Amino acid sequence: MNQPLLEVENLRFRFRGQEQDVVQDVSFRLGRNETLCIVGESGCGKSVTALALMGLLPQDSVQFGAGRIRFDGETFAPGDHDRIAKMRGDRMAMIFQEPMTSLNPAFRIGDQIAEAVERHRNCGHAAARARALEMLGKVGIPAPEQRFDAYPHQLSGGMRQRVMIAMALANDPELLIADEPTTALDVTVQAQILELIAELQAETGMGTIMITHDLGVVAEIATNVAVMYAGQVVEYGSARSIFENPQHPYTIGLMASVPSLTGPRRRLSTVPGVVPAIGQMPEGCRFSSRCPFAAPVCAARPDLAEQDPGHRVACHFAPLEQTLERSA
Amino acid sequence: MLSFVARRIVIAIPTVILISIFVFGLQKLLPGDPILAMAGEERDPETIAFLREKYRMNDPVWVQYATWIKGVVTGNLGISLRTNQPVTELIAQKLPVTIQLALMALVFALVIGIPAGILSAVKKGTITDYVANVVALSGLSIPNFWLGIMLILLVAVKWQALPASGYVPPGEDLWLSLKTMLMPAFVLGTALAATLMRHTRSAMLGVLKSDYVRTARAKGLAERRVILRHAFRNALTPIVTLTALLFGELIAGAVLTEQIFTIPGFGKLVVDAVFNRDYAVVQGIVLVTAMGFIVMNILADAAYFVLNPRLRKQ
Amino acid sequence: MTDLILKADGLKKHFQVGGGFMAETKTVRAVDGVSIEVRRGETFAIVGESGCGKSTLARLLMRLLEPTEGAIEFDGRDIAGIRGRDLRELRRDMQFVFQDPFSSLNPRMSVGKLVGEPIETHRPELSRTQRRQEVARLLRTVGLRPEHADRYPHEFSGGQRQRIGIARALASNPRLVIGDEPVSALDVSVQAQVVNLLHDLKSKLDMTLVIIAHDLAVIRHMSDRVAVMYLGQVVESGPTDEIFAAPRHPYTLALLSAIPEPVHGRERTRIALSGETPSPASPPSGCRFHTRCPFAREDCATRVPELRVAANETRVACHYWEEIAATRPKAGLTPAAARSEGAQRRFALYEAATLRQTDRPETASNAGATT
Amino acid sequence: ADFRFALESDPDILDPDQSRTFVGRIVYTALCDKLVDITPDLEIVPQLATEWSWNDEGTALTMTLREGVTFHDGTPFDAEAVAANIERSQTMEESRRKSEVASITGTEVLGPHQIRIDLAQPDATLLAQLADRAGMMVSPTAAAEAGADFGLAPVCSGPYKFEERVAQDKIVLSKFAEYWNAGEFHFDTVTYLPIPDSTVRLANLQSGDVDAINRLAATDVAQVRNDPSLKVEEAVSLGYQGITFNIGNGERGDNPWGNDARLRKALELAIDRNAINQVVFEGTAPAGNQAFPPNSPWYDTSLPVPERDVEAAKALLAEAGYENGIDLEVQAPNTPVNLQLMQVIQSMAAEAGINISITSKEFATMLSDQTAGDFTASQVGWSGRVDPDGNIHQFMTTDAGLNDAKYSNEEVDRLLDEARVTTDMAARKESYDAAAKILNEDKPIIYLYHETWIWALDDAIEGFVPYPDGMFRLAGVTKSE
Amino acid sequence: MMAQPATPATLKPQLMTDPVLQKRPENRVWKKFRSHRSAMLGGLLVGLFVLMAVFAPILPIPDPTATDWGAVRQAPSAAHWLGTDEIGRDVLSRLVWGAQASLLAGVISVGIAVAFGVPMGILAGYFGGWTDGIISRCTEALLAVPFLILAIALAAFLGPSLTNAMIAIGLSATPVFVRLTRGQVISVKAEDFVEGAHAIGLSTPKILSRYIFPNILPPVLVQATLTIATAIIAEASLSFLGLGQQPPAPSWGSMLNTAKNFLSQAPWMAMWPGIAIFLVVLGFNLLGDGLRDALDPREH
Ligand SMILES: Nc1ncnc2c1ncn2[C@@H]1O[C@H](COP(=O)(O)OP(=O)(O)OP(=O)(O)O)[C@@H](O)[C@H]1O
Ligand SMILES: Nc1ncnc2c1ncn2[C@@H]1O[C@H](COP(=O)(O)OP(=O)(O)OP(=O)(O)O)[C@@H](O)[C@H]1O
Ligand SMILES: [Mg+2]
Ligand SMILES: [Mg+2]
Ligand code: NI
Repeated sequence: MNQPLLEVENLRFRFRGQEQDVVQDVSFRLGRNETLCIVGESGCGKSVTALALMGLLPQDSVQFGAGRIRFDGETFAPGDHDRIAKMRGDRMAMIFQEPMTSLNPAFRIGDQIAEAVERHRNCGHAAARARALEMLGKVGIPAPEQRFDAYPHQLSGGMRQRVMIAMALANDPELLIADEPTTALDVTVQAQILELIAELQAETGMGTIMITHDLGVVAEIATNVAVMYAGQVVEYGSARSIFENPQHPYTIGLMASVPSLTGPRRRLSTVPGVVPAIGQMPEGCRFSSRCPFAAPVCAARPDLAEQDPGHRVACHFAPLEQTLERSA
Repeated sequence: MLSFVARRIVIAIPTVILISIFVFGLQKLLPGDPILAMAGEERDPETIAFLREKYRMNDPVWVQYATWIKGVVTGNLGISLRTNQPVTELIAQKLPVTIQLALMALVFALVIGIPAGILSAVKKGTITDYVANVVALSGLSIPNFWLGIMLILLVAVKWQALPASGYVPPGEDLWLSLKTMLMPAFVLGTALAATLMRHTRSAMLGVLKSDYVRTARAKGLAERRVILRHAFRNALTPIVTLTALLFGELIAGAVLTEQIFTIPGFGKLVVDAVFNRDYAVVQGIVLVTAMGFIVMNILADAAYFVLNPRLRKQ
Repeated sequence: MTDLILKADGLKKHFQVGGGFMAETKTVRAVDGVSIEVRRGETFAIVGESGCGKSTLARLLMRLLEPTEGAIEFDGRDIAGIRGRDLRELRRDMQFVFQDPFSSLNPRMSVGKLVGEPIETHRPELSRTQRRQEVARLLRTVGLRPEHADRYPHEFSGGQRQRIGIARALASNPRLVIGDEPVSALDVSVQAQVVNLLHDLKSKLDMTLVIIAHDLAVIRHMSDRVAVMYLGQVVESGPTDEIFAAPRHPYTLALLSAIPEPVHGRERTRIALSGETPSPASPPSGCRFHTRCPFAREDCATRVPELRVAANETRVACHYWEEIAATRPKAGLTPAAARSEGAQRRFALYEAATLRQTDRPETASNAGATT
Repeated sequence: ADFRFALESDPDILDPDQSRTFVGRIVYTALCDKLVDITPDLEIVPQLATEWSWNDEGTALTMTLREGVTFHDGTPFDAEAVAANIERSQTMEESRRKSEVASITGTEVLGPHQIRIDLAQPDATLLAQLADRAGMMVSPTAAAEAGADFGLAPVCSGPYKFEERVAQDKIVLSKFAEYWNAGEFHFDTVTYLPIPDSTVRLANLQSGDVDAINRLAATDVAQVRNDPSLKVEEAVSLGYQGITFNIGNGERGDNPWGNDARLRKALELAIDRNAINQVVFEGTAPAGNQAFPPNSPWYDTSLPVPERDVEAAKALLAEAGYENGIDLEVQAPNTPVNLQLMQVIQSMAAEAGINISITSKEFATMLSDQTAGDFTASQVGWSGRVDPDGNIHQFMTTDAGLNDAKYSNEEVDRLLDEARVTTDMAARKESYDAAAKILNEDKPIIYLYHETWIWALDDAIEGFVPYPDGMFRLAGVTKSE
Repeated sequence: MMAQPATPATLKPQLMTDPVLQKRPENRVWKKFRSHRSAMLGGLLVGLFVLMAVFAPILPIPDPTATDWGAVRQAPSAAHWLGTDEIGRDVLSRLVWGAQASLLAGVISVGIAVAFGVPMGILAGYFGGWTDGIISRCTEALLAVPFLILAIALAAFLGPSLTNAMIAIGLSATPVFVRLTRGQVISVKAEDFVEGAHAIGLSTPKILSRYIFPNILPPVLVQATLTIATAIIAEASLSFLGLGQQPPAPSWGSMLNTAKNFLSQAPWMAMWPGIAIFLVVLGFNLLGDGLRDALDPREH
């Protein structure tokens, strides 16, 4: 398939009252049946990017810049919430980070799923219910008939996350955005959920954007990876090339921070410092305030330039080892 | 369920006893002698002595209390010093009146307070929000009597649209009964609506920030449905608790409203009884009010359980 | 004096839940007969599935909860039943780091007050100025700056908040610190900072650490010995290296096999667990894991396995671990595929550069925090 | 047709022998006939007794009773019934009428419709008492049956019989067809509605919910007069309003105000009664300085209402040793009108150097404080009685029941006692005038004004005659459609 | 970035360079409060009335008790801006002088209710069990007793004065605060940071005062600002029972109460005190909202 499912070009926006963009010129593309993983430090703008795609940012407190979203051939302005809302829950769906609080505690889970079906399929209540039951079965909830009438508090975290997935996938969306769907869960449950998403993806051919900070998860499921730092995509490429040939100092720092399960135990290397607040971001390369290789040239913003085919990096020094050794 | 109610009632017994002792004691401390008020203009000493004896005013307080309690247990609350009517009869007469007033007022309070609260929460910081707040607060600071008399002068006297005051039992003429009660209920309701509105607003503000509201939006639901079904449903729990708390204000407000609109309800009964030092009546009313509080609390708890599935059986 | 600093014996905590409007009360057996021993100066880890009772156990050890049954000895002294002043005294020697850096700090207190509070309580002899100096020293110790004392928790990032929590725990000069998932809420780069910090503090201040986590890589990195819990009970315990190299209990096996590794394209054999964790209110009979165990046999449903010695210091609560180990290829982890050669050089450069940078402690956290 | 009449408060028990409220008496005018009645000029006229005569000593009153009268329960009205009624008033333990009929020593039934009432000594007030609650005849059968609970369902012989009562809501009476004078009463039912707030009471009249209201506020008179659909009727009351001083009631009686009549006089001189009438009562409440209103035959014209004289008041204060002013605490009932009145007086007195502080008290507290002597001065009133004795004897004689000032003067005692037993009108007037002069000097009370009963009626109501006793008599009242 | 107030740069040079330190905690609350538009409006309103109450004696207005028989119940005019009352006193000057009694009645009685109710609620909510039982039962008892009885009894025992009226009003408003606080404490005490305080070994009084109290404040603040209205109006009914401001001293409540009888002849008598009460209540509510936001370090 030539035409990608989703193309995001230069998405940028800021919250009202702030002097700098929270998300700056974010671009990526996603094909059907592909999984794009977005990684990056906490607060770097992963979730707001996802929310912007879904048109779920509070309309009155966000200012959108230029930029375009093209979904299945149709082009949208990012602030066009009304048009996006028409597809929300139907053609694009989202799973949130917090399974514990994302379900309405006052309603039965089955009804919460059926509600979404009824809304978008113009079908009767009975049909919606049947679809909800089917979805509950699909996401591996045992005895869905019984669980249909359960309230969220009666389910464990893993089950709740499955309900969220069932709800998101009930209308066979073409695009699924999953915002850290397994962070709150332990490894065994996490494994189950990832497998489930992969299965469903294989079945329907939807495109998936997965936000996570667990590089292990990324390695397992990603087709492409976008590494974000402070609202910018600093590195973008296929999962393979990102893991085998990371270029950006931040990506390297991130990967180096992961404790290893094998080999000798060494002191973990870190990315020193913290992300500056919006409004205090350095001009140019936003990572420069923490980058061990920062140089005066970093005051100019580096392009997200293609390093290898399909692998783009926003760093003046890429490839790092060659540039540094040359200058040394 | 039954055991729950039973338990609540057992807890309620000491409360009622405490309240009755408290009120009994308090009455004894009140200035003013009921017998003197009863003796009439001539104040014949013989009559006074007789009445004191008849109403056992010469017994020690605790004996009086014991006598009273004995009566209560057998369903006898004594007789009114003023009209000789049995207190139970008076209460049976007045209670439905005040209940009707309170219920209708509650309807007004809910119908005004909750939508206003929702609206101002949803439109926080906008003109709508300010207007809703100003209206609510004026409802709170306009005294009942002023609003009441103004309404009477306008609606009853000028437009002749509703009766000026009084009471018609619903059994007699339901439509007229509702019509007569409309103004008082509105007056009583507005003050409550203000409180309700402010609390609804803050509950809604909290709920609107929650994750599940975002989920509802992500499902592509219409905004109306998101707010009314998903958000409001969850804000309801604190509102219900508050409504139970408002019961006290309702009773206090009913006293004033009944005075203005000359409604022969509990409030008027208690005011007259207090001013006449008609202790048996006061005591009876307090007893019933206390039970009212307890019932309200039980109802609120029950509603709480109904509204909040988390508290139901696992 | 023994070399044991903390010892729990047959610890149980049962919660009564329900009993509301229509429900009858039920007993949740959150911790159901746990015995552990923590040695002076070591790092002891507790792992297990969500809801298996790790936090409850930690709270019991801290005496934030009173045990239903069982004994706890701290430094040879029984602390299971102490209350009031004795309990407050105990808090000086034993401290706690909470899982959630967002909810465990009072949002209305400044960092200075938060950190100063334990000093005020346990070292009342210090004057105001001395206290302020002490707060400054602690903040510096955890990589924050003294000026941060005037700010409020919400103005810090998760990692910084976790540091505040740690500074607070260190303020009374404790000998034992219990961390309830102290790094789970953090992203990897911040997690690394905190893990390093704890490690440094431990050696510098001569402390014992008890760490709860569900990230096994972190556990492996930090701990000397580990206990694996399932449904309120310890199913396996022993030296960390030994357990990671040769897991014996089927649950440990499943756990280790589920770890996703940050290496692309690796094929693995996962031991998938079916079904849900049973409710601790009605745990399965016999071996509690039998409902989900891929190796379960009939008598597992009836016979309760004892925690028995498997090798050296390792203990396992499974009837059939020997057979399972025999039939399975060693579940140890194979080394990862190598990064490209250029990437390896980049990593080396990066490490060298950051090491230079962290030599200057001031810069560790200099940039302004998010607000 | 139904006649709806709004009262200012709910009557107490509806038993003529037990009741004590003013509004209760209004209900009785329709419910219970009395032996005798009064005219608007306070003449005693027949009601159930058609004729009466005194013996020469004035110790026996022989009455001829109306024939063909029955009580609402069918019990015939006769001499036996009168005897039973007098006995009930005298002996029932709950009776509040004892002092009113205390002079009666016995009765003698002379025939089915003739009875003699015997007295130990002459009692000039007796007939007037029989024109009020003491003379109301209740059915002896019903009374015997109900005992003290008679008031829950009273049975009398008036033009209307008791139908139902909802406490604080309404009292409904319906026409008694066998009434001896039924033709004069034109309504099928009469409903009394207690509406305490005067504005609301008026609003009910304006909206047509009631036909007439009692006690229109003076400030509303002008408005009602301007309303073509309403009308106002007035009558100066028999009672008075004033400020009573604690002369000798307990410790607090021993104070400058209680001890020195000059101070009390000074206060009186500082007050401008006519201004009060204008400011507070819109000219409806005539000024007064005696127990009887100036239009009463008992009023002593030689003691006219004094003019305000601040200088004289100051002089009197100085004479009493308070040239720099003096404080006075006055308690007043907590009604708006009373407080308004007291504030006006407060401001008047201030000009003379009398610094009044007002304590408003609710009625029951005030009553007991007053009885107990826990006051310096008290703003009180009296609704008034037909016989002059009722306005003065029980307030001014030593040990009298309502003498809260504990004022005591042998000469006054003698004069007032004498007036009681004198049947000669001129001789009585002499006694009262003499007493009035002494009281004017001693001033245990400063009489201020006489209230006027004000009724507002729907324009359709015809034939109402205002009486100074404040009752609303329904005889001859009609409603044009 | 706005220009900072000029701190001598030589004194602590590093302070100027560090953005962290440019926020002084002392003025943080005040600064946030100041930037809160509606809170400032509220503060302004309340401040205006407070000034009015304080400076009543020196304002160029007539004596509030001076009567004028010739000018009874006159409509607003040049001589009497807000008209005159039922005995010819200037309504404007009574309004100004009445501010004192009414503000005191509102603020102090709510203060009393908060001062009793909140600690009681904290104890009941925090300790539960018997403490809760006793406090809750007493609260219910107090709620069931008619306000009138309480007021008359207090009037008799404490004697008639404005202070005692405030006590009576405060006492009768207490139960609501007890309940509100109790409910709030029950949820706050389950928060992690309270457990954290235990873990540190803090004593109970410190936990109550530093951890529980500041976190239950917002709803209490809302309720308190709402109760002020009720209290101001309640003062009037008490003055009629002999408690509270005694005539001729003015208070808004008693002005309203008197005006009740002249609603059709002199509507302005009720209008002005009504407006004054509304503005004060509005002011306090806005102030309360602002204060709540300002005291919460998380709010912007
Ligand atoms: N409604 C909002 N108003 C103002 N700032 C906001 C708002 N929502 C998010 N932000 C800010 O935008 C930035 C990006 O937030 P975002 O939630 O996207 O981070 P994230 O990458 O998802 O982090 P995490 O891994 O912690 O979920 C943060 O600095 C956050 O404080
Ligand atoms: N106060 C309590 N009352 C009732 N049940 C409780 C209570 N605290 C914990 N539990 C229950 O005890 C069990 C163990 O809980 P605990 O918090 O110790 O698990 P955990 O291992 O820390 O899980 P996680 O990894 O999710 O933090 C859970 O089922 C929990 O629901
Ligand atoms: Mg996020
Ligand atoms: Mg836990
Ligand atoms: Ni900020």
